Amino acid sequence: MKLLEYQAKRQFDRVGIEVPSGRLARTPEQAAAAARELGRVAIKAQVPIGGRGKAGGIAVVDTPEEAHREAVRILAMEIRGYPVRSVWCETGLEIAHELYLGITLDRDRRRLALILSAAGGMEIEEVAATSPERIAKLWPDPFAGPRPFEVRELAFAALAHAPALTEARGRLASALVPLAQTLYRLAVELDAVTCEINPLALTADGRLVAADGKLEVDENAEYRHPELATELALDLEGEDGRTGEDPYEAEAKRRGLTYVHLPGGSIGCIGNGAGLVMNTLDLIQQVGGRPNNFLDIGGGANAEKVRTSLAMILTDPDVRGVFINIFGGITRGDEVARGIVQARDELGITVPLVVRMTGTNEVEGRRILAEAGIVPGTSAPEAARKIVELVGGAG
Amino acid sequence: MKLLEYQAKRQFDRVGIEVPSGRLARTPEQAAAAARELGRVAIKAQVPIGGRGKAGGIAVVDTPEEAHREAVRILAMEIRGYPVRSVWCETGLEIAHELYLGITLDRDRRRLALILSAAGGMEIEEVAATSPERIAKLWPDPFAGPRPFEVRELAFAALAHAPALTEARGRLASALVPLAQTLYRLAVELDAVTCEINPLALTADGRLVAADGKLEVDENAEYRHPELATELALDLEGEDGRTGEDPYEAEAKRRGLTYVHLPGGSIGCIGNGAGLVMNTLDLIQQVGGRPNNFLDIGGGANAEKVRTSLAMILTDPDVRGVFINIFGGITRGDEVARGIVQARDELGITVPLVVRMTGTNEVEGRRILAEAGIVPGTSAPEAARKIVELVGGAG
Amino acid sequence: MAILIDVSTRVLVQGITGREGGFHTQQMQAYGTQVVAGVVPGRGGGETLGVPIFDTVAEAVARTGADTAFTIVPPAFAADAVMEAAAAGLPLGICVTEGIPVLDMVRATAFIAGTPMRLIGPNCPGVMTPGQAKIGFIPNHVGRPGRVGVVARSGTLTYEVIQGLSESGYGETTAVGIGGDPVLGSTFVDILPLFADDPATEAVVLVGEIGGSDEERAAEWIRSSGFDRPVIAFISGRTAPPGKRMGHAGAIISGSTGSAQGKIDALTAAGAAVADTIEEVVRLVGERLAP
Amino acid sequence: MAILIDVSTRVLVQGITGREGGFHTQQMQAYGTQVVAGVVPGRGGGETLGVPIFDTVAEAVARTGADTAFTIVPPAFAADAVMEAAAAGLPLGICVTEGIPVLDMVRATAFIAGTPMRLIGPNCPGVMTPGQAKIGFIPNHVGRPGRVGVVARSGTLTYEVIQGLSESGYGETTAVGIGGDPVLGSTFVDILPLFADDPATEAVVLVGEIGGSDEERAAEWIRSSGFDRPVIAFISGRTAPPGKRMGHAGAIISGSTGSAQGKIDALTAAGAAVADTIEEVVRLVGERLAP
Repeated sequence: MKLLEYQAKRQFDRVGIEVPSGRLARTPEQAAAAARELGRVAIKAQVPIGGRGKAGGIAVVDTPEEAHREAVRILAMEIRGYPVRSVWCETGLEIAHELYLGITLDRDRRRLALILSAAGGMEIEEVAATSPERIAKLWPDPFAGPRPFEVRELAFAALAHAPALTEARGRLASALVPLAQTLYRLAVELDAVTCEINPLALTADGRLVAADGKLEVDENAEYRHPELATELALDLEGEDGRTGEDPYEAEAKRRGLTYVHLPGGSIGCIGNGAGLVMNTLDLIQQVGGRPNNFLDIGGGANAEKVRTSLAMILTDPDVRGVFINIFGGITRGDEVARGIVQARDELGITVPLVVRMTGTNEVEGRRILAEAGIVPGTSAPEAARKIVELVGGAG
Repeated sequence: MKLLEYQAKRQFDRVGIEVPSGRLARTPEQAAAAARELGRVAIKAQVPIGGRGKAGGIAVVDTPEEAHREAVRILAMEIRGYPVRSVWCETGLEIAHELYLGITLDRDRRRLALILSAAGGMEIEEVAATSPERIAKLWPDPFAGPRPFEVRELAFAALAHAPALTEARGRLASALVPLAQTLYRLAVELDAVTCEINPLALTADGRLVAADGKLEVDENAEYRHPELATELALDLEGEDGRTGEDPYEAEAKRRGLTYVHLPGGSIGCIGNGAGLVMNTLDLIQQVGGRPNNFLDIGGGANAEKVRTSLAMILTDPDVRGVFINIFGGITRGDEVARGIVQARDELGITVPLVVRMTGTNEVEGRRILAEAGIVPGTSAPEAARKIVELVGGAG
Repeated sequence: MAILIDVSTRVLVQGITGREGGFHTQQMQAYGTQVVAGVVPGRGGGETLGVPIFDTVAEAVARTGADTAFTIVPPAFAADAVMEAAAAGLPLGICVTEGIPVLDMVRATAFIAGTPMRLIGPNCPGVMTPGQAKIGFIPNHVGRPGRVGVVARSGTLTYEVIQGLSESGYGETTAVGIGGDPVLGSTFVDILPLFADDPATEAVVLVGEIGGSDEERAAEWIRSSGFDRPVIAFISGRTAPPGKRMGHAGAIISGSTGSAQGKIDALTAAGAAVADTIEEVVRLVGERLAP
Repeated sequence: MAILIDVSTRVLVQGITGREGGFHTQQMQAYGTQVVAGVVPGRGGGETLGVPIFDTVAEAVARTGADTAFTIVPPAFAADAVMEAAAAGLPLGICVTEGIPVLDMVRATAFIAGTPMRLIGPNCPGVMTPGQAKIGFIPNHVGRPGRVGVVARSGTLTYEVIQGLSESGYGETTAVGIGGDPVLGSTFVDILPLFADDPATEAVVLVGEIGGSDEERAAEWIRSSGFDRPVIAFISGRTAPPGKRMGHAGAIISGSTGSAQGKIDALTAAGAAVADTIEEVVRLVGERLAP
């Protein structure tokens, strides 16, 4: 779950990380009012995706009239598929230097990594690739968090590559200690897998200010942060309910399904387990078919979930056949079979259904399917060939 | 720094630990109003010391009139030297069982210990001495705090000795997990060296409620909790400024000195370092003198602190001579000597001063004293004999 | 021979009275796995499926000599259950729970690093040593005692590979589903050395998928350790669109190390044979096994 | 011979530019202690008292080969400084800071338990090996190379004992002030074994005080280890009123283990000679040393 910039900044502000003054505007009038209050501001499109600056989603304005005009323009935009629902109107900063401070999950180390660089801004990834020594990293103890001396070591390592900051490094290191500790505590509190300040602005008068913010919350931990999910949903869905996501994926999310749409494909795909479904897609492609989607019913799905999944897939009229690939482990074949038969009968499915079923309770599952006139296979590659035969190849 | 019961309960309430409803009353009228609002209440004297129940400092009342009458009585009390400044008026609980839950510093393990017993109430210390198996202990990781499974293990161990709670043990263990974690977090947040709920009441309807509370904050960490110190000072000092402490000690605290009064003694004692001062007291006693106080100027004291210390000691007219015992390490002899001479001259001290001075900068220090007519010794036992000779022995 | 579990393994089930816990305990019992204890706080002293229940893992271990924890409890409680099993001194834990918050696993893996436990999972199908024992979800009928070690991230592909190897007659020594989460108790590089120490394992099938760098690190280990048995690898998710989340939290393409091609290249360079399909996996195994 | 520090010890001072840090660095230099580095964040590259300053301990160690940290920084920063020195791999730290919050020391001692560091202090006078080196506050002129080991909680009583032993001609191998706080890096039982391993130490003086159970544990160690040299003990605070706080946070009488008499009894039972005065300490040492 990726928060919007203004939501991330609201979190920063709550825990005491300085952010520029700003107002959220959902209408041009609100943007004009913000400019009236704050003076010169940047009008920034609020979309959960990068590259909005290049796309024209940011404008700096001097007057309320300009603010109104630019807000009209930006609020009408759609950036990489996301309609702009709101703009963040923010005062500018006198920036002396741009740093980078971020926290992200490091799978290999099984810890959060705290990353600091004196080379902040847009090119941080390039810096990381070409001058890795300019990126200082720390993997704090998961229980203690970053200790002051660890942050100082990180700071002196990062600042060693910024001659302009040599004089100020002691003061900066001292200021970075509470900032990094606070950011880390925030990441842990919110179950963030990414929590980033870039640029972290060193202002002309020596303050450290979060000029931009990214916060992504672990989806497995959303249940611990219902307020964030609610807030984000309000912001992403306008009055028209458009979220900027693929409409099929938005619908699937509403139905609680793990679904990825592959527009233009003709074969609907259902399986139990992400690896199996990914492999199902690969198999279809290998024999010349075009999958329409990825749908993982997960482990232990019941008949109802199978029914819902089939109904979901068939909302895309491009789907001309469905491949259901089940290797039961925690999932039980009989449950799946019941769901398939129910769905076919209740939804009046007429496109071909090819079922591959093996694993837990497969005997009972295959009996249920056979009695309903659906002949299941046991080999996935064979079943893939069969569905492609029935639907026709790519194109 | 020991908080009063109501202050501890206010902290419990703030972090979500249930406490009985109550109101603080500094006047009988307020106590009557509390009884009007809450109905049957206990009127409990707020003093930073145990044994108030036996001393008559708690009364249960049914009506506002009774509340008024009992508050008049209790607010006039002095319990073990502490005048009662306020009463806590609290609704009763239907208690099914009394447990004990406490946190305290364990020096040997270098950790906080979390202690749980199903034998809560007044006799917990006796239980600990006679049936230690009924007291379950846990030393949580200082960074992670108590983990749920650790608290469950603690709970099952403690509840194994309470047959009446066998049926409820699963539910109780579940409820104790967040309670113990919250209490531990509170102790860490407040730098508490003792944080205790006794009794922890299991009510007839199955809730766990903190029926009494003790909270003692590490004095070295008071600077991190100025609001607590301020609050406590307000509560201990009434309008007459009486704190219930020894008046000399209260005065010394105001002057920022580490001072313990030993009423009736005739020899004032000053030294640098707690061990040295304790030994000074022992030396005086061994040769038949009676020390009047313990005053540790600490490490690195300057002349001003020495002057303040001498002035403090002489506020007790019983002091008929002063023994100043300095073995300079971080403390410098010249600084101490200057302070002694200044104090004598400015305060017009006439009682005998015996100084023993050795250690860091002793040459310069002894020169300053000698020039001012004070002849310092270098042996502590000899100096002790000399001051006792000058002042006269015990009695 | 086998790795991790065998006929002597004594299993303790955390969550034995849950719907899934009960079902899979029965499946394990049917397979012949020794299930010696269940742990359900507050229900100690009871019994289910012929298995005694205890309030705590420590007590269960003391009373039954259990040596392996099978953790099948809801995600909010799973990390704590794993830590309890580790604190009780169990040398092996297998956690199948899906959906555990990743920072819970960060803390749990840090905790168990200070204990004797080796953790498999979470979000994994478990472990099977055909003919001896299985712990987890792997369907009872797919395995067959044999010559090939299997280590896989995806649960269902683990089943596919086992079935393929069994039907072709090669069979498995032990099959290990390590799980698909970003933070795992054991990754390929933790399991491969166990196969290296098992003389009965004549070849190893490694089933990876997009995301993370576990496959690259496995390739590096194969190369640097001089692992002397054939490795046949399979990487799923090759047609996955970049940046799309594919259900497994870990299966997100991130940088060059996460891509299917990067993994295939790394494994190939380390001398592994990389197959395009499960059928090809089985064929390549057959070509490499001694006749 | 000596324990902990000797003529080869290379000291790094944390807080060298502070008022006290500077003064005591000069005292140590005057005594002949090798002070090789100072650490003051943000002032790396500078120099004071002829000693180079670094931003971090890690850098100071890498550049100067320092092997011992002397920590003399304000209480709010002291625990962190100690951890920094421990993380940098230093085998010995001596922290004299008084007034550190006790939970800071709980965390710091837990942290250094996972590092090579042995910590002396905090709130201690430091360590002196007469004629070789001293770190901390012990006055330069009191020590004299000799035959007796000293370990003491109180700072000033450490000085008294050293002076007494020196003036009587016995002298010291090493004197260690372990400090008076409730949570200490090293207690008597951590230091006594070092004297046991030092052939030059012919007797040990142990100076305890009321509060805590360190003296009782020392008695237990003396008894159970078969320590073969005479121990002369002194316990201060015998006239202290119970329950009164005596300045040292640790010196609060709490239960029977904390009382002066309990400590005296335990030490006597373990075979130690317990003196009533410092003068008697010296006399008892003399009686027990070989002529």
